[in-house]
Amino acid sequence: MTVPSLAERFRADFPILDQTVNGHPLVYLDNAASTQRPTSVINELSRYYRHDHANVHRGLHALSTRATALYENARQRVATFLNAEDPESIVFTRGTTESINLVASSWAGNELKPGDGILLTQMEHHANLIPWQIVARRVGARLYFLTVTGDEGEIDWSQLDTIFTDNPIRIVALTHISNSLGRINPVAEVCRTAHKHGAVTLIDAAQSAGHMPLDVRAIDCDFLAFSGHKCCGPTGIGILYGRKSLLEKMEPYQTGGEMIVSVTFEGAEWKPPPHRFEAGTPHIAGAIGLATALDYLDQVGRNSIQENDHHFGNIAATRLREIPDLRVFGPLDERAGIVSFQLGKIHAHDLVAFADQHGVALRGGHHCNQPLVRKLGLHATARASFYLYNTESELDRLVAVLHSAAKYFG
Amino acid sequence: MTVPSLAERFRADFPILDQTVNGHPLVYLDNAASTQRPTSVINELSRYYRHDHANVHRGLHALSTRATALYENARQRVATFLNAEDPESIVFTRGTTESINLVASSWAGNELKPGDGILLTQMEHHANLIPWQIVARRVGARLYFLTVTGDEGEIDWSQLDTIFTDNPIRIVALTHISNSLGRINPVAEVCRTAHKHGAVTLIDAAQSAGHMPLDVRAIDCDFLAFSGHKCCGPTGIGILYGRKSLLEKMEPYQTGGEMIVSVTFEGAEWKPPPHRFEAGTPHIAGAIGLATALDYLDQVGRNSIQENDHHFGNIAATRLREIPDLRVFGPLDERAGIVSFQLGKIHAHDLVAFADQHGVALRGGHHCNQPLVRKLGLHATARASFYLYNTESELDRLVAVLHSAAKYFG
Amino acid sequence: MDFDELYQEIILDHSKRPRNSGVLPPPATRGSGYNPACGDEVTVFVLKSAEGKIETISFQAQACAICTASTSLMTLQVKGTTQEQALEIQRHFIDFLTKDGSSEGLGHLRALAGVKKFPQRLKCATLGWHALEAALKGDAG
Amino acid sequence: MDFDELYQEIILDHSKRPRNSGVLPPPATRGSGYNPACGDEVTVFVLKSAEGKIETISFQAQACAICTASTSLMTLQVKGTTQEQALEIQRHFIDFLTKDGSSEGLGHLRALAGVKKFPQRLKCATLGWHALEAALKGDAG
Ligand SMILES: Cc1ncc(COP(=O)(O)O)c(C=O)c1O
Ligand SMILES: Cc1ncc(COP(=O)(O)O)c(C=O)c1O
Repeated sequence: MTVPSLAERFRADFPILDQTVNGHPLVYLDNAASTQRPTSVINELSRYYRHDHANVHRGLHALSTRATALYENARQRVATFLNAEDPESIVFTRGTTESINLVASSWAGNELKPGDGILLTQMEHHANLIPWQIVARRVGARLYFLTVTGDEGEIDWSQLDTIFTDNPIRIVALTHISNSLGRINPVAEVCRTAHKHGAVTLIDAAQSAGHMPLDVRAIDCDFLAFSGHKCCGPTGIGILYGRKSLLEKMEPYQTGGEMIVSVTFEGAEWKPPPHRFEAGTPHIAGAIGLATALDYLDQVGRNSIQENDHHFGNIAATRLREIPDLRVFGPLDERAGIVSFQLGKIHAHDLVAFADQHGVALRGGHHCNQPLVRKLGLHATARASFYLYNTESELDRLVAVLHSAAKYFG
Repeated sequence: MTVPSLAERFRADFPILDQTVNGHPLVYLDNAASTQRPTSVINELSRYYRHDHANVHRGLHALSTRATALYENARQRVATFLNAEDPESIVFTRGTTESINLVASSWAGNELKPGDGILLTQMEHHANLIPWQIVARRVGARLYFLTVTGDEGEIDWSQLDTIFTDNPIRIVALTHISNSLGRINPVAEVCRTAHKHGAVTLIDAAQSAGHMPLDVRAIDCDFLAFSGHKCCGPTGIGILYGRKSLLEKMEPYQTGGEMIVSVTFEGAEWKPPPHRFEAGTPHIAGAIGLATALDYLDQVGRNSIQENDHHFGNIAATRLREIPDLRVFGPLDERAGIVSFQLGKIHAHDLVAFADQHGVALRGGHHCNQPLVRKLGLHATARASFYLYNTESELDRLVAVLHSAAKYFG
Repeated sequence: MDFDELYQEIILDHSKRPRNSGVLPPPATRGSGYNPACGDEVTVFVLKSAEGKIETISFQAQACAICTASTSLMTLQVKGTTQEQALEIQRHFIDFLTKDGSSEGLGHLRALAGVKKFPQRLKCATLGWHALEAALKGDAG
Repeated sequence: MDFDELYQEIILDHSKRPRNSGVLPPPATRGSGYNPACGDEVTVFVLKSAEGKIETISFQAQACAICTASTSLMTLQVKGTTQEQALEIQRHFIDFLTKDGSSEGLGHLRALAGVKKFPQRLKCATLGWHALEAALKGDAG
């Protein structure tokens, strides 16, 4: 329980945290929606634009050569971060959402046949649900769901093997960490089972990439997606990791400059991955800023961040449960630093507005998990999510504000 | 000829220009690939990340409310910049390439029937060529091309009406300013003719948005696309303007969070435009930085930038033609600030490398206009492109370096 | 404090004890409003008299305090009016919140003035009113 | 000056007057290399003797000086060697440029050492060599 506080050492790196909101020092507990950025990332963006910017790839002059090297080194940095074998398995996208859309369109859209199965869980973010609904309708495939039960949001993984045996599942796509339940899924085991049955796997790592060590070879997934803005990086940049043998067989997603070998007025021939999937001028500054963010995460230590997350997630869940009439969702232990809850009959909107009035930033709503929240019999929940810079006294302020809210609206 | 130099007043706003390359002061003449950013844009990005960042739309706390207001104000700013009636006709994308892919997929992919015609010119950038090749193949539509003739790259606009009369053209997509020829196309007239025949129009404004006043109501186009990085803005952000009545009928492009009204495990219902087309967390900082860039352009004055471009384009073309054995492409006058050329038998690669050695940044290659460059009987050309911060003495240095190159490789 | 201006006594009261809460069976007409940002949902039921006045009105809400209170107050305000009058009140109320329009004749609805300082809550305050419009123009059901 | 190291006399010479330039008709085999970044294209033609040695070799290039000179020098270097020997020279040359490998036995090809300082020109320097490999393994045509 006495984890050395990361905040003590690293909070000062995040300038945005040093402000007051409605007369109170800001307590930022909306990290699952987007984290904040350390000074090193903000400064690297400025430095890049002040010294090195030019368009990449086609250029032979000094600035373009520098920008290209920074951009391709960022790709290598991401490969190292994920322990991918090869930078060519790293595609830059706008974010998790685009990464999953890319796979749903360029892989599933060409590979799946009528009757084929796509396996998801009931706790997927809309980004890992709607693209599959769309492609399933287009090709005549069928969606299967792993059932999530109870307020704890359990999945019975023991049925997994049978699901594969009984149904023609071709791909399983699931979240590593649930953004509403704070549950951590056994992705390596899922991939092992899936591969045993010849199915392809996609991991939505939006909530895990900035929060724990990630190793695509250990997980042995075929695709993995995450967003820069959820792991200390710039907005507008994200990653698709893809097994090279799969990427090589996939059609392009968007088309235009930079992704072709040769074009005539009649047709075109594609470059190999990853450039095949990066049509047009990419978000160069975003890729470079993301590399700086990954450096920062490794400097803090991803193991330490994970411990810190567990610590805050567990004690927050425990302390919130002690508040009368408060219902906490998600697992009892082994949770990520994400705690969703319902306080009495207070609507999440009112609760979040009240907390904001006291400087505490929470999120309220369906967290892009509408079907799951409905399943819990709710329209919305409130959510507190912690990151490496949050302190125990901030948790105290959350608890205090919830007590006040219960009184105010009670 | 005596245009008051914009560079005198504004060059100091661009910190990147103040550096030496290979021992010479940098002469940046690769603006058609990407412009540089003024300090105000770089600072606004830092300010945003240091003070206001949070995820947009769903949030009720102070930071999220601020970020949402900045993001939606940026949309309004773009609408004003384009004189669009309504911010809801403005979709944020990654850039011109994504904007055109969106229209090719969500408009043409659903609207075009086998045998329908798509009219392009032979001077389109790959971004406005390959997406149409793809969708044409998918739906059985046919591509038509307006022929580009001679080194001057002329298009015979007088045939336009006949092309529409003789062929079932449903959409015409053309560039406003050619990125290789520096030719300015009569887009308002093209839209008038197209609409007379019931066809839809798309303008690729990648090379015009940062260079002249743009008025989507005066042009009366249905779609218009441009990129932030080519008009002083951040990388990774671009715009699709769409006529609202068309956007409203279009299916989403990517799917995920933020673009749905309601989701069940089985299906989803879309939001109205523009959010229907902005799945996932957008490039918030990019949109905000773009708004700052547009403020900057209006502060400089888009009419002044246009005059400055014409001035540099015309005198550069004239002075380059005086160099023995130098072949200039594009119109003789009325040109944008883009000059492509071929010097004797010197390959563009060698020429660009030589210029870089003397601090002059040029581009060499097919400029993503491969079919056009081939039509000129070439594999590659060199290109100098000017912007508001370039000076007459930089043009002198370009001319000098070309003379030296002729000697070196001659 | 702005916040207490938003959540005035009367708002908290109506949100905890909404007036005219419940379902009306056909021939009452119904209309719904939905806020995708948070999943909130309001359904309004309207029964008109022979002279075309709103004789009975009720609503059901899965919504925040602002939305519930605004809808509850709305039912009190429009009861007994004609469709034209009700829509005029709706327009008036929305102008009051969005265009700094006068509050004259809005009665207790003035308590929602705090929303002007919380534009992100505007959707909450007007959701029930859009449901009302749908119900007035809507089918029995 | 680095630049003159890249464009050494011999490079400029071979780029302006490429050796073994031209087309060989079948039964010579051909192979092409293409650089999408700039549209450069090189085609190499190879005719082997009965003993399997490269008897005649030629090339056609639409390419920059570095590429043209590297290909021209390459034709001189591999003429008279067997396929295995030629591919060994290719490997050796690429290692020299990319892995700081030894330049022993590379003869005039050493003149391309400047490419090490201009990694963006590596593709130019090796394009013809990939075309050679394709020609050696390729069909008549
Ligand atoms: C005319 C034209 N269209 C489209 C593009 C593509 O823009 P982007 O790469 O920003 O998507 C460019 C820029 O390269 C261009 O010059
Ligand atoms: C689990 C999960 N998947 C996907 C996403 C979508 O990420 P983005 O909006 O950055 O594309 C999110 C974030 O909202 C998430 O939490």
